[in-house]
Amino acid sequence: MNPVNYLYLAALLFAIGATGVLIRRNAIVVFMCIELMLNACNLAFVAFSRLHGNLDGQIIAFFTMVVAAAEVVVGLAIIVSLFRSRHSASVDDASLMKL
Amino acid sequence: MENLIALLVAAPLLGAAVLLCGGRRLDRVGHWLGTLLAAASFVVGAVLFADMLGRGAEERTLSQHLFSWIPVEGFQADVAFQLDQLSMTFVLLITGVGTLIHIYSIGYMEHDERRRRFFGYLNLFLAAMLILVLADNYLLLYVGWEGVGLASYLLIGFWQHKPSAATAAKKAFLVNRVGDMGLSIAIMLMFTTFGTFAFGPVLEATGETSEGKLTAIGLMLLLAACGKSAQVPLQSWLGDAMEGPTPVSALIHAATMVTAGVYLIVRSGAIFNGAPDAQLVVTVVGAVTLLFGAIVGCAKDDIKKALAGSTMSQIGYMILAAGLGPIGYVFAIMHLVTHGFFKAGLFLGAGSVMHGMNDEVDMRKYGGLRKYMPVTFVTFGLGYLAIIGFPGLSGFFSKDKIIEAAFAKGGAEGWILGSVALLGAAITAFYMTRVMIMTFFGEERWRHRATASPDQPSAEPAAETHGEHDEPHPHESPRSMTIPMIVLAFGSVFAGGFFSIGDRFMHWLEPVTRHDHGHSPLSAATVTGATMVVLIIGVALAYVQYGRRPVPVTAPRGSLLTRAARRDLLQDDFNHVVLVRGGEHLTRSLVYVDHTLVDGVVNGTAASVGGLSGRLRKMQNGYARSYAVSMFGGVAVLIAATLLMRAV
Amino acid sequence: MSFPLLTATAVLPAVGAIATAAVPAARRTAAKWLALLVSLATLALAVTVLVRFDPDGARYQLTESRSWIAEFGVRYELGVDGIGVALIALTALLIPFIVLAGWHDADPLETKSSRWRPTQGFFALILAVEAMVIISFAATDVFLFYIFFEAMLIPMYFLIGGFGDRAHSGTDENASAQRSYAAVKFLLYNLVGGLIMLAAVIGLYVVAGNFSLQEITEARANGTLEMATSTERWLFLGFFFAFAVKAPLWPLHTWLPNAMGESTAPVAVLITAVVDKVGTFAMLRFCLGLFPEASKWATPVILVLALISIVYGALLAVGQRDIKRLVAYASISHFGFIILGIFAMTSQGQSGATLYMVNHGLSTAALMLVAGFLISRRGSRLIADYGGVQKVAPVLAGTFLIGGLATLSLPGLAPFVSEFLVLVGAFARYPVVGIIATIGIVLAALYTLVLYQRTMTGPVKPEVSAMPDLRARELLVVAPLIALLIGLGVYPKPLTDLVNPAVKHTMSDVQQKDPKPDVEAAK
Amino acid sequence: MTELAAYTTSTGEAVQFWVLGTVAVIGALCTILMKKAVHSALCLAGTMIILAVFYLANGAYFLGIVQVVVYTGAIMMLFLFVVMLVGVTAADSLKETIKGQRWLAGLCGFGFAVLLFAGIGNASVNEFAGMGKANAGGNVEGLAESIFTKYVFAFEITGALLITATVGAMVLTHRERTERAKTQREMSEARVRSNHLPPLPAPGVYARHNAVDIAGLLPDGTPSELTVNKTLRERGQIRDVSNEALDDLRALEQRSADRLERSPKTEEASK
Repeated sequence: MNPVNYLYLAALLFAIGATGVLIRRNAIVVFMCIELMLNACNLAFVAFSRLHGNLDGQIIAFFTMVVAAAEVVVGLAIIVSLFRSRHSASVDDASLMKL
Repeated sequence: MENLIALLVAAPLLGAAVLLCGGRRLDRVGHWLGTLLAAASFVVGAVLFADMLGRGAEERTLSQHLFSWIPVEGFQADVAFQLDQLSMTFVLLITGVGTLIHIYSIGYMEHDERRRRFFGYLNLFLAAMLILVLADNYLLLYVGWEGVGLASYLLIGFWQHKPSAATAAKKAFLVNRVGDMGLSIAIMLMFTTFGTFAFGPVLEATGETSEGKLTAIGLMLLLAACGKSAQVPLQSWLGDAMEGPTPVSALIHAATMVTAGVYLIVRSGAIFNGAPDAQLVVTVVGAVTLLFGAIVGCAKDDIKKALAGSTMSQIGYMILAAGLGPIGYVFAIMHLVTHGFFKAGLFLGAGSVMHGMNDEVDMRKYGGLRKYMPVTFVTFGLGYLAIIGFPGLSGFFSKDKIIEAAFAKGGAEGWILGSVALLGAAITAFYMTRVMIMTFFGEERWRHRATASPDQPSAEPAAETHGEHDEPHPHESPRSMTIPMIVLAFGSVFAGGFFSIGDRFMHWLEPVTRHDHGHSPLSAATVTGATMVVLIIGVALAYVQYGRRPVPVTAPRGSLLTRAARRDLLQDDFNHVVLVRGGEHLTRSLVYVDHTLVDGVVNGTAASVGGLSGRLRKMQNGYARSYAVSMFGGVAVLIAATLLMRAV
Repeated sequence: MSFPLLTATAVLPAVGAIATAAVPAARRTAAKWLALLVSLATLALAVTVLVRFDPDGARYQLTESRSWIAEFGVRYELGVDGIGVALIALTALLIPFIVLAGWHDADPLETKSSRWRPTQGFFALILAVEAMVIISFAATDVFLFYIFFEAMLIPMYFLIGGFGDRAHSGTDENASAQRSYAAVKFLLYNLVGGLIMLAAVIGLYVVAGNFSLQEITEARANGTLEMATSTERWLFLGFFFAFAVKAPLWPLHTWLPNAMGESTAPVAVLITAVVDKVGTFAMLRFCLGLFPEASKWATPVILVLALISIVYGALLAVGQRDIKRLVAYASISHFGFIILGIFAMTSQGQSGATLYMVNHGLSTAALMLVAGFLISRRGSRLIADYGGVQKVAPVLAGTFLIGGLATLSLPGLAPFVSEFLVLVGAFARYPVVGIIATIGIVLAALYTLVLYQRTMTGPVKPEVSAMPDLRARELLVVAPLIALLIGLGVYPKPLTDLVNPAVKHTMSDVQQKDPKPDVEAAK
Repeated sequence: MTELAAYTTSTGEAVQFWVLGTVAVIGALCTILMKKAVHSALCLAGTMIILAVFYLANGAYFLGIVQVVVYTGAIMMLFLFVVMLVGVTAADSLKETIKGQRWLAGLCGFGFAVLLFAGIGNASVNEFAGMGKANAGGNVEGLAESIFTKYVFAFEITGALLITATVGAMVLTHRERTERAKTQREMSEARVRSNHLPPLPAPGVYARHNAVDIAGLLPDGTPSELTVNKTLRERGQIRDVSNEALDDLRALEQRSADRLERSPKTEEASK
């Protein structure tokens, strides 16, 4: 099997995650989908590092994880405060862009 | 001397200006002023005539250049007059008859509170007509041409409160406009052909251009003549024009204006000589019209309309003659002048009759008037004899000559035209006798008559003023009216003889119009004999028809031809159906098109833009997710683009 | 530099407009008098321009030139040729009559008392329009011209939308609705045209590098400025479209009947006799001057459109029920004649077109103003509501008739001269076109006489039986116009002398020679 | 182990890839399709673990472990925690509210996948260097070396980022105390004034349940809101027990009656 399949898998997961972001209303699930997309990227990075035979890809993936962690912390905090204020975690409720 | 020419025009023009702008304070003297100026113009004309006689045949032409009218690059129109024998003939006719009719109108229009304006219009007409005949180029002639059209419009519609009069006036102007269109196109053709439209250069240069061009110009001129002289197919306005006051009918629609067409053709002789086809068409138009008018004249019960028909037919003679070329020009003008006399006389007579008969115009309600209005009877009678061409009177000479000339054209055409002219003479005799008998002889049908039949609206408003519909009391008209009639009667008796003896008139006009005696297949005597025969036949028929048996007061149904003739041979109906109705439909549909189509396209665009923006607005629904979709889609598109780029 | 006469002529009414607008509400009459005086003073200045202008001198005279927007080489350049002078004179001449005729049109209605001061605004706007029109007639800088060509729309918009004709059928509400519809339509049509022209103006700058009419024309003439054929044609179309909307040429005409029908008679005169002339004038000066080749290229289409305008406008005039709309459609027909004359590319045609601009201004002014007086008396624009006026108000009827005769271009009245010149000019190059155009003469007679017959003749209608005849003020408006119509009809030489040299220049711009008459051609 | 195949992999890895890959995809799909957030979270966790395995298989041992520890261990727990806060049982309807959104989303997702596939295929990467050389000195050491030398700056920044994130989370979730905290005395006074002198009743005391989310019944059989925890009340997650409780009661009495062979009639009779 050609390890490039890992890339295909990553692409697939990424697409699924993106679709999820678009179709789900629950902010938490949306967030999960974002995580999924990040992971897909990580997989791709790892596969790349294997492709190139050096560790940079893995390091990027590592950084990605860290950033993801930070992002999750903040994001969830936002969700919590949002839930507190309007007793719902639906992103559609926040349709304030339309006046 | 030349400087007097302008005076000819200036006098009546001044009169028109003063009378029309003067306001009410001139009401009392207005008619005298108008008549005076007309007379002044006549005097000037007479002086110039005397002077002209004093000079040799060839240097009789005077010309006066007033000012340059429209000076534009390559286009020089001047206000300049030219007085030659032809113009002089007209000047005398116009101012002479004009003056007489001014005098006549003083009495005739006595009861009209707008008499001042009437005289103003009359003067305006004189001025325009003089410009027409004095102009030395076609553009200035066009000015007079339209000027007389205006004057005729104003005078036909003088009693504007009558819708019929207003309509008739409008009709006259419009039909004339169609003719004017021809004249203006002719002028344009001259300009593009000769680079000028002054009589002199154009008529000299006719040799240098193609016959086709000349034919085109000639036909356009003929169109103009048809409009102004009420020739088929543009004759329909003349009958209605009788709505105007009778003096107007006498002056404009019998003696002068309607003959302008003849003047135009004779004046443009050189062009027609170069275009035989055009000449042929002219003769045909003339022949057709002289029959047409005569037939119509036979059927009309309205005395003025009957006379109008006869005018049409007589002008048909003139046009026919003018179409014959140098053979006929002189006789055309001669007949024009004599016709000016007797037809004006007849109209004035008719006016006088109506004046005495509470403005009744229906001849069936006349009869036996000779003992009540003797002067009118005599003058009218002389006019009658003149027009039917009774030997020795004017009509005899002029018409006879035209018939001869028609035969002299030679060939089949000559025969056809000649016999048509003869036939016309017979019919003329018939309908004029009819008019004569119905009016002055027979039982007095105006007695014990109930009321004016509604289908014959009385032609003049006086009917409303003193229109008690009991028995009229026919009486002779006042002096101011009878004198002009007498003068004209003299003219209609002696003019013809005076002109023809020793071919005076021919020699007088020859320098301008040229003349050649064609080779007539028939001797003059034969023609005259034939004319006499048909004349007698016509008179006899009329006598049998109307003299022997009583004339019914209400018109009998009559034969198909009669009924058609009563309706101007259905020519009006044709116009109405085709032109009027069609035009109305056309305009209405165009208005609709303009509103829906031309305007609709624009409004439609606006509406669609508005709708589109509304639809676009809906896309901004404020949901983060839908924005995200578009973002994502955009990214996808970008990737696709890059891939394509790399693929390519 | 000598005294800037042209600037003064344009600035005076502008200042007058501001002053008039500043008159306090109570002093309505003072505002009227002020406006009248300013317009008369402008007329005096215009007459001095006329006197100072030497027809046989340089092509552009009384020139002024100041730098304005140096970055784009936009200059404040004024200068007049014969055509410009004639039209400036016409404008300055008509405005006093318009002011006088509209003396009472802007008086506040008794019913509603609004705090804004319509009267002052009305006259101020008229003066503003005059100023802008004069500038655009005098501008020899394309950009300068464009600005005022467009700016004109603003006061016109308010004049149409703000001061409607009081004589309207139906309620005030739908009347004001129609009025604003007309005003917006006017604005949109002309804006669209103007924007397209703006694109062309910029394009011209890109190609030519400056906006100066004279420089570009000379450069075109002596071949130093080459333009690609397609470029020239696009630019020409850009300019022509704007002018055709303004002029208005079929099928861009539909704004005119609404605008003229809904606005008061004086404003209608302002539209058709003054503002629209800028369009035809600009065709003559800019389209032919800047893009001679493209003009020749587009001529056939334009002639056809002009012919359609002539016949179509006349036919629709026949079909109208509304007096003012009838006059509007008649004007469309006449503009067709003007454009025909311009693009016939013969000196007769172009002189005729220029004379036509002036004469049409006078004749329409006479007819429309008298119609306005008539309408203000009866309070209705519908022809059917009149009849027999001639009996009760002979002077009014007489003047109306003369105006009508001028409209149908009767010989002896000024319009005949121009119309015949246009016809001859067109005929000389395109005989068929000339012949078709003559149909317009007959139709003109038709709609004029029908209008006169239906309104003035016949039995007197009860509604008009008490109609007063023309008052002194109204007579003061009409009489001079009629005098001018007759005067210029009998002796148009001064005008032609003024115009001919300018026309010669234009003809040389487009490198056209008059077709020789056959006889000389044969020799 | 040291020489991960260059351009192709061992059959074992292939099998593993296909099996686990399928599972991972299914997990991802479930993540986005499950009604309840909890289930999504669990599916996601599964997918992540599988990814960890893949990291290992790709020779990223350190990352594999970190994936398990950090993601599945920490982040997902964080998720579950929040889910608890929002409501475990809260199932959000998958009914689309925005018209056409779902189709568009699906289309975009599919198209995107296709594009990525196309891109990867287009790149035609077959030459895999393999991790052999890179991991020669041990994977962790290798990473550590480059992190602390080459990427040290980025590493420090990341630290700063983490700190900021923490502070930010605290700030966001922190609620400002608006009024002074009540003293014990005040509380007791308030309590006396309120009509609940005794402690609030425990949930489900009289019912057969003792779950926290079931309201206890009052003597007359009606449920009392007071017995349920405030958060659950706010979420509206009280299971209304009254009816079934009453049914149970009736059933019980029926059964006891059967056992004691006591019918209502006889009871009547006995009286």
